[in-house]
Amino acid sequence: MTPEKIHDALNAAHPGAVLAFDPNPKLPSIKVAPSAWKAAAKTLRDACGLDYLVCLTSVDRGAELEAIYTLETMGETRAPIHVRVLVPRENPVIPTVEDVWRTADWHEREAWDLMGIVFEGHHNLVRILCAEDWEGHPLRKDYKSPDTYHGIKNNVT
Amino acid sequence: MNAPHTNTPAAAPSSDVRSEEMLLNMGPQHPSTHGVFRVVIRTDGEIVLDSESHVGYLHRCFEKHCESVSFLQSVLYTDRLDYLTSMGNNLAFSMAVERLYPDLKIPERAEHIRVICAELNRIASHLLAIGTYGMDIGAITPFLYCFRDREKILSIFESICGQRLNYNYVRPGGVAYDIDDSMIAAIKDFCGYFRPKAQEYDDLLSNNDIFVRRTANVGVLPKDLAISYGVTGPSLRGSGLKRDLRRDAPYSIYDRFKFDIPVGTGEKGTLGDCYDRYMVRVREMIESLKIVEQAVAQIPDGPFKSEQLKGKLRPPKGESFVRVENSRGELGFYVISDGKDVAARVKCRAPSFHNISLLSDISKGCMIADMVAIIGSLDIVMGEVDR
Amino acid sequence: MSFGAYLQSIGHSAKTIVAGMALTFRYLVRPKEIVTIQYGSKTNAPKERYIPDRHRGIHILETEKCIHCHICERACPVDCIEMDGTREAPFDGAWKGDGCWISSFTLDLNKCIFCNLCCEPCPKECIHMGMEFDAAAYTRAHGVKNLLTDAPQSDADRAREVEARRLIEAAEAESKRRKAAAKAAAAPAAPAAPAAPGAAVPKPPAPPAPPAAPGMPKPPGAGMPPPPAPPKPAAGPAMPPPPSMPKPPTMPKPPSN
Amino acid sequence: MTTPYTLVDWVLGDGAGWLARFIGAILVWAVPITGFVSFVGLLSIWLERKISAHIQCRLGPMEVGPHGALQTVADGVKLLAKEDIIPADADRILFAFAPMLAFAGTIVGFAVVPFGPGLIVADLDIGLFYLAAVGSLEAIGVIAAGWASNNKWSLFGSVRAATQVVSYEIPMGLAFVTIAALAGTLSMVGIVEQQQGWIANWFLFRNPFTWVAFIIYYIAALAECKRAPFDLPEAESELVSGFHTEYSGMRFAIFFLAEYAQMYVVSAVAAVLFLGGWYTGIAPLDAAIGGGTAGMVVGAGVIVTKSFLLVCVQMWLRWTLPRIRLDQMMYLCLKVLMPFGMLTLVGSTVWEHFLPSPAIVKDGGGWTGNTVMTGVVVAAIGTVALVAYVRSVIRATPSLRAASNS
Repeated sequence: MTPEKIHDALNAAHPGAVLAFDPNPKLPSIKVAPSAWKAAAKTLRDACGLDYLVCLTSVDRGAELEAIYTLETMGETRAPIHVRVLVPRENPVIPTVEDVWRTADWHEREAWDLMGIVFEGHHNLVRILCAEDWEGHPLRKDYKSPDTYHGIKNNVT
Repeated sequence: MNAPHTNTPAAAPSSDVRSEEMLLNMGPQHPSTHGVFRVVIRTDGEIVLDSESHVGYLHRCFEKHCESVSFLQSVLYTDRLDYLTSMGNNLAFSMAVERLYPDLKIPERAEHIRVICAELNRIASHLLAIGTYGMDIGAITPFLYCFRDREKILSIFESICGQRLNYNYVRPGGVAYDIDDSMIAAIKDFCGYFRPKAQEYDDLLSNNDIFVRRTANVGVLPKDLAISYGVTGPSLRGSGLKRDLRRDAPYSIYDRFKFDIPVGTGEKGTLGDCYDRYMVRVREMIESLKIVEQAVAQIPDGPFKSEQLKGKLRPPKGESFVRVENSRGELGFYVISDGKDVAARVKCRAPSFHNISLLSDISKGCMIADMVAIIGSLDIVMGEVDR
Repeated sequence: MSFGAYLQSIGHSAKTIVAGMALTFRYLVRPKEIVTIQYGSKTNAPKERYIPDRHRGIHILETEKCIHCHICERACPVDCIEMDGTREAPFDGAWKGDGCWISSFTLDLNKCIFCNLCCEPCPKECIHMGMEFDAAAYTRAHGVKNLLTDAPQSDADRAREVEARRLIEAAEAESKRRKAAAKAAAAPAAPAAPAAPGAAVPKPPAPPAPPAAPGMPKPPGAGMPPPPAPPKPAAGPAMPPPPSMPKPPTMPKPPSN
Repeated sequence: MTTPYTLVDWVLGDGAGWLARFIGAILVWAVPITGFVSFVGLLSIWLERKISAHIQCRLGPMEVGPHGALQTVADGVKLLAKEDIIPADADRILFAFAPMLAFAGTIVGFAVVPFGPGLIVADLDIGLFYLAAVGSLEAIGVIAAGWASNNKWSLFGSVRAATQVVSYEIPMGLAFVTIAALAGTLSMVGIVEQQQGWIANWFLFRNPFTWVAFIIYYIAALAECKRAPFDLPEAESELVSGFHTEYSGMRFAIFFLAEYAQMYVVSAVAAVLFLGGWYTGIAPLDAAIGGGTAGMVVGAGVIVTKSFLLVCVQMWLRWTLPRIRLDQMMYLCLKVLMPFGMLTLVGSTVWEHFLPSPAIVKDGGGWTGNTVMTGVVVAAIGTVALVAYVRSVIRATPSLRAASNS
């Protein structure tokens, strides 16, 4: 399906879910409201055939945190479509899609670990790359690396 | 972990032979986890009932690094992701940066050099995968034969770019140095040398009955599970799905070469078992060799890096997402630039991260020895999983 | 499983095992297939034969070509290069570059990742990656290479750098004062006095003293022109380095230019 | 007085008291055997290193001594000087005792292994039975080691060792019984004596079933020694190092030595049972050498050479084959080796009944119909093997392959 068709299908199934659409052939993207994302994800997988979650990119956009879901059909390859879900920085909560694409499990843990996006309903939302007792979310732009960690001095300036 | 023989409950029937489950820590330091990877296994004797993977021991903040060093300096951090396929990593990141520029032409010669290096690196990586897989199964000699042949590729790379492992060779806009006739001759020599040697691996591993019995019908990965987990590369093709970005979404100049895409056939057992994944790698080496031979034959003269990218790399504001077919699967980079010489965000879509996440699903009910076989057949590189 | 299949599977196993054993036996009895060499003193192969020209080994600096521009220092992704010196005026114990006087040029091999990014942007092509690859050292302090002496940086080197920093500042101040004076003199008078730093050497360099760097002998810079011997190491009696002087807590940062 | 079969008898004569015999046995046997085990260890480890290296296109040790011959000595010195680490939660007494138990379990096997005519510690009437009995003693040491280490991987290794050694006792015993039925004795010396004369008198060539018995014995012996492809108890890619994961320094070295000593024992037993023991297989040569000291020396050389050749085959197998899985190990034992072992026992005795060999005597035996039949079968197998080898050579050599295809 082309990005336009996916956009139309999504719009038809979930009116109001799609906030914006950018058909740029290099990086086609659809912006979806966080509240509608879970239902939209199921539609994308079942109705649009996007059975392959290529990547989940979390981005710090200042006032908002963004999760970019890159989706594709495994059987046929073309430029993948990117679904953007933006949430406010103060309360970054996105419904989980780990039951839609199983690979989202680890990806959401990574996004929580490094960017601090909370995926509501995730069965095991714990840190995956950083240590369990790490503080803060390193990929946020306002992150300050700690001076010491368990007595190990951080001498990186 | 508790001692194996000190956890007896007080009131236990003394007459019967009792067996209880045991929690076993496999890793982070274990010979067969291919890096610092930990699996907690719940076993009943030798049978694995359940397992849980823990990653992150090799986390080096690659993505954070890229936000503090320039684009050119980021390239060499990509070397360390999948350190067995550094050329492919460099290529993916360079292409992601190049795509930020509106109309950038990469010279023909540079494209050919990139393809040659990426494919040679794929052979080297698969050689290591096959060799270590043999070692996981218990045969040590194939490992050394594979390393013998891999060393030849590394020597070629060393003569091309000066390093044997972290090449930092493919850069945005082209490659770092040109290759000369002696290097092309060395590559041609290797192509002639390698074909007959591939038979040796068959004699020692692929056809060996012990090896077949250890890998066939073990760790069966069904196609739908593979898709749901986003598995790519030889592990996906082992499940019978013919998907290869080099053919399906040709990047660079892959559309000019003729090659086959080997897929698993279930020839010795079930479709998608360890043997299929292993055989896909063995056959892919020959296909890569075909690409190398074609690329070497038609390599044109000309510049080896783009004149458009002189000076400091300062891509225009924008975002790009590029994937390449690396030896372990689809390696993607999502690069966001805000017009500075430092990236605003780089996200690495690492194939091994997807491939290893399904371990607990396909290892239920196997034996501990099979666990090793499954991890080996998924061929993970922890540098890429943990980034 | 039928009896025939059972026998067949045993036969198949035996056949494939024999095939593998035949292969290994061929290697066992053909020593000419051996590919390893005896690395080290007994090897007959000179390094040039198995190390290609482009090998990225431990760095070599052609000091006399260096213009002290700090480009390599900035290109380094891991900040392993540190240099200090001046383009203003010579000072005691300086290594002479191209229009500059260098007091230190160190490369921390503990950090270096041998990426070659320092060599590529060098405008004078004076820093190279050499053929040496053996970077082992007993302490981390010995892992720092002094590119001026081609030896591990010693405590004496560090002491000299601290002293040199003071000398550089003094020399720069002196040079600035002279320039200002020359300008002041030139402004009212005829523009006759050339204000060249070379002409304004306050004191001539001390006579050549034996090299103070006690480190290992200079490795042969295989394939590369060896860096010139230090023209004039530090004047010994002027600033005797304490034999066990600890590393200064902070290295004086070179002036950014 | 008959030929003195034991050196102690030879030295002390028949009339010595039990105490003198006991002390004499220690001096004459225990000390030299320990020395011999060390020699076996040194030589086997060097051989293992060189064979593995050459198979793998490597040089192997080259620095210490000519072609690294003394490398093992250097390693032994290093292991002696290493810190003796006992894990904090280990069972200290058992942990320290386990390597000795394993080593002792191996070295008692040397009691009935002849080193030449008259060179045997004790020519027991039940030598073969004794060997089968003590053959699995080492497993007790291994189990103790795995248990005492308080490490789950070690425990896995030791339990695997127990499974494996106990299971493979049975096919090994069947091979023993096959030979015992042919020889009519359980005495090791008696078995060797029956293979005197031409090579056709070796039990290996007695009838086609003894070939199978030899292969069964050899596979079972590999499993008893825990050598690849049966190295499950120490499977380094699965169990880290199995039962000796926690061992280091000299305790580890003792395990190592025990393994190599056992490799020698099983190979020497194979030489005794199937390959004519200390006889060269050329009747006139044996006759020329005769008995006495010369016979002892040459016989010792012959049997040690045969044993080491078999040890080398063990190494060759190890560096070629992958490791089998636990269930496959049991499958091989229970469903392949045991039926074939029983078949061999029955077949061999039936063959002997209908095609009886001439009574084995010391005057050389002869070429009988039995020998001819065996020769035919052996020649057929050999031809097949040769053809297979030539084909594999052709396939591996590009020029030959091209020639055969065109």
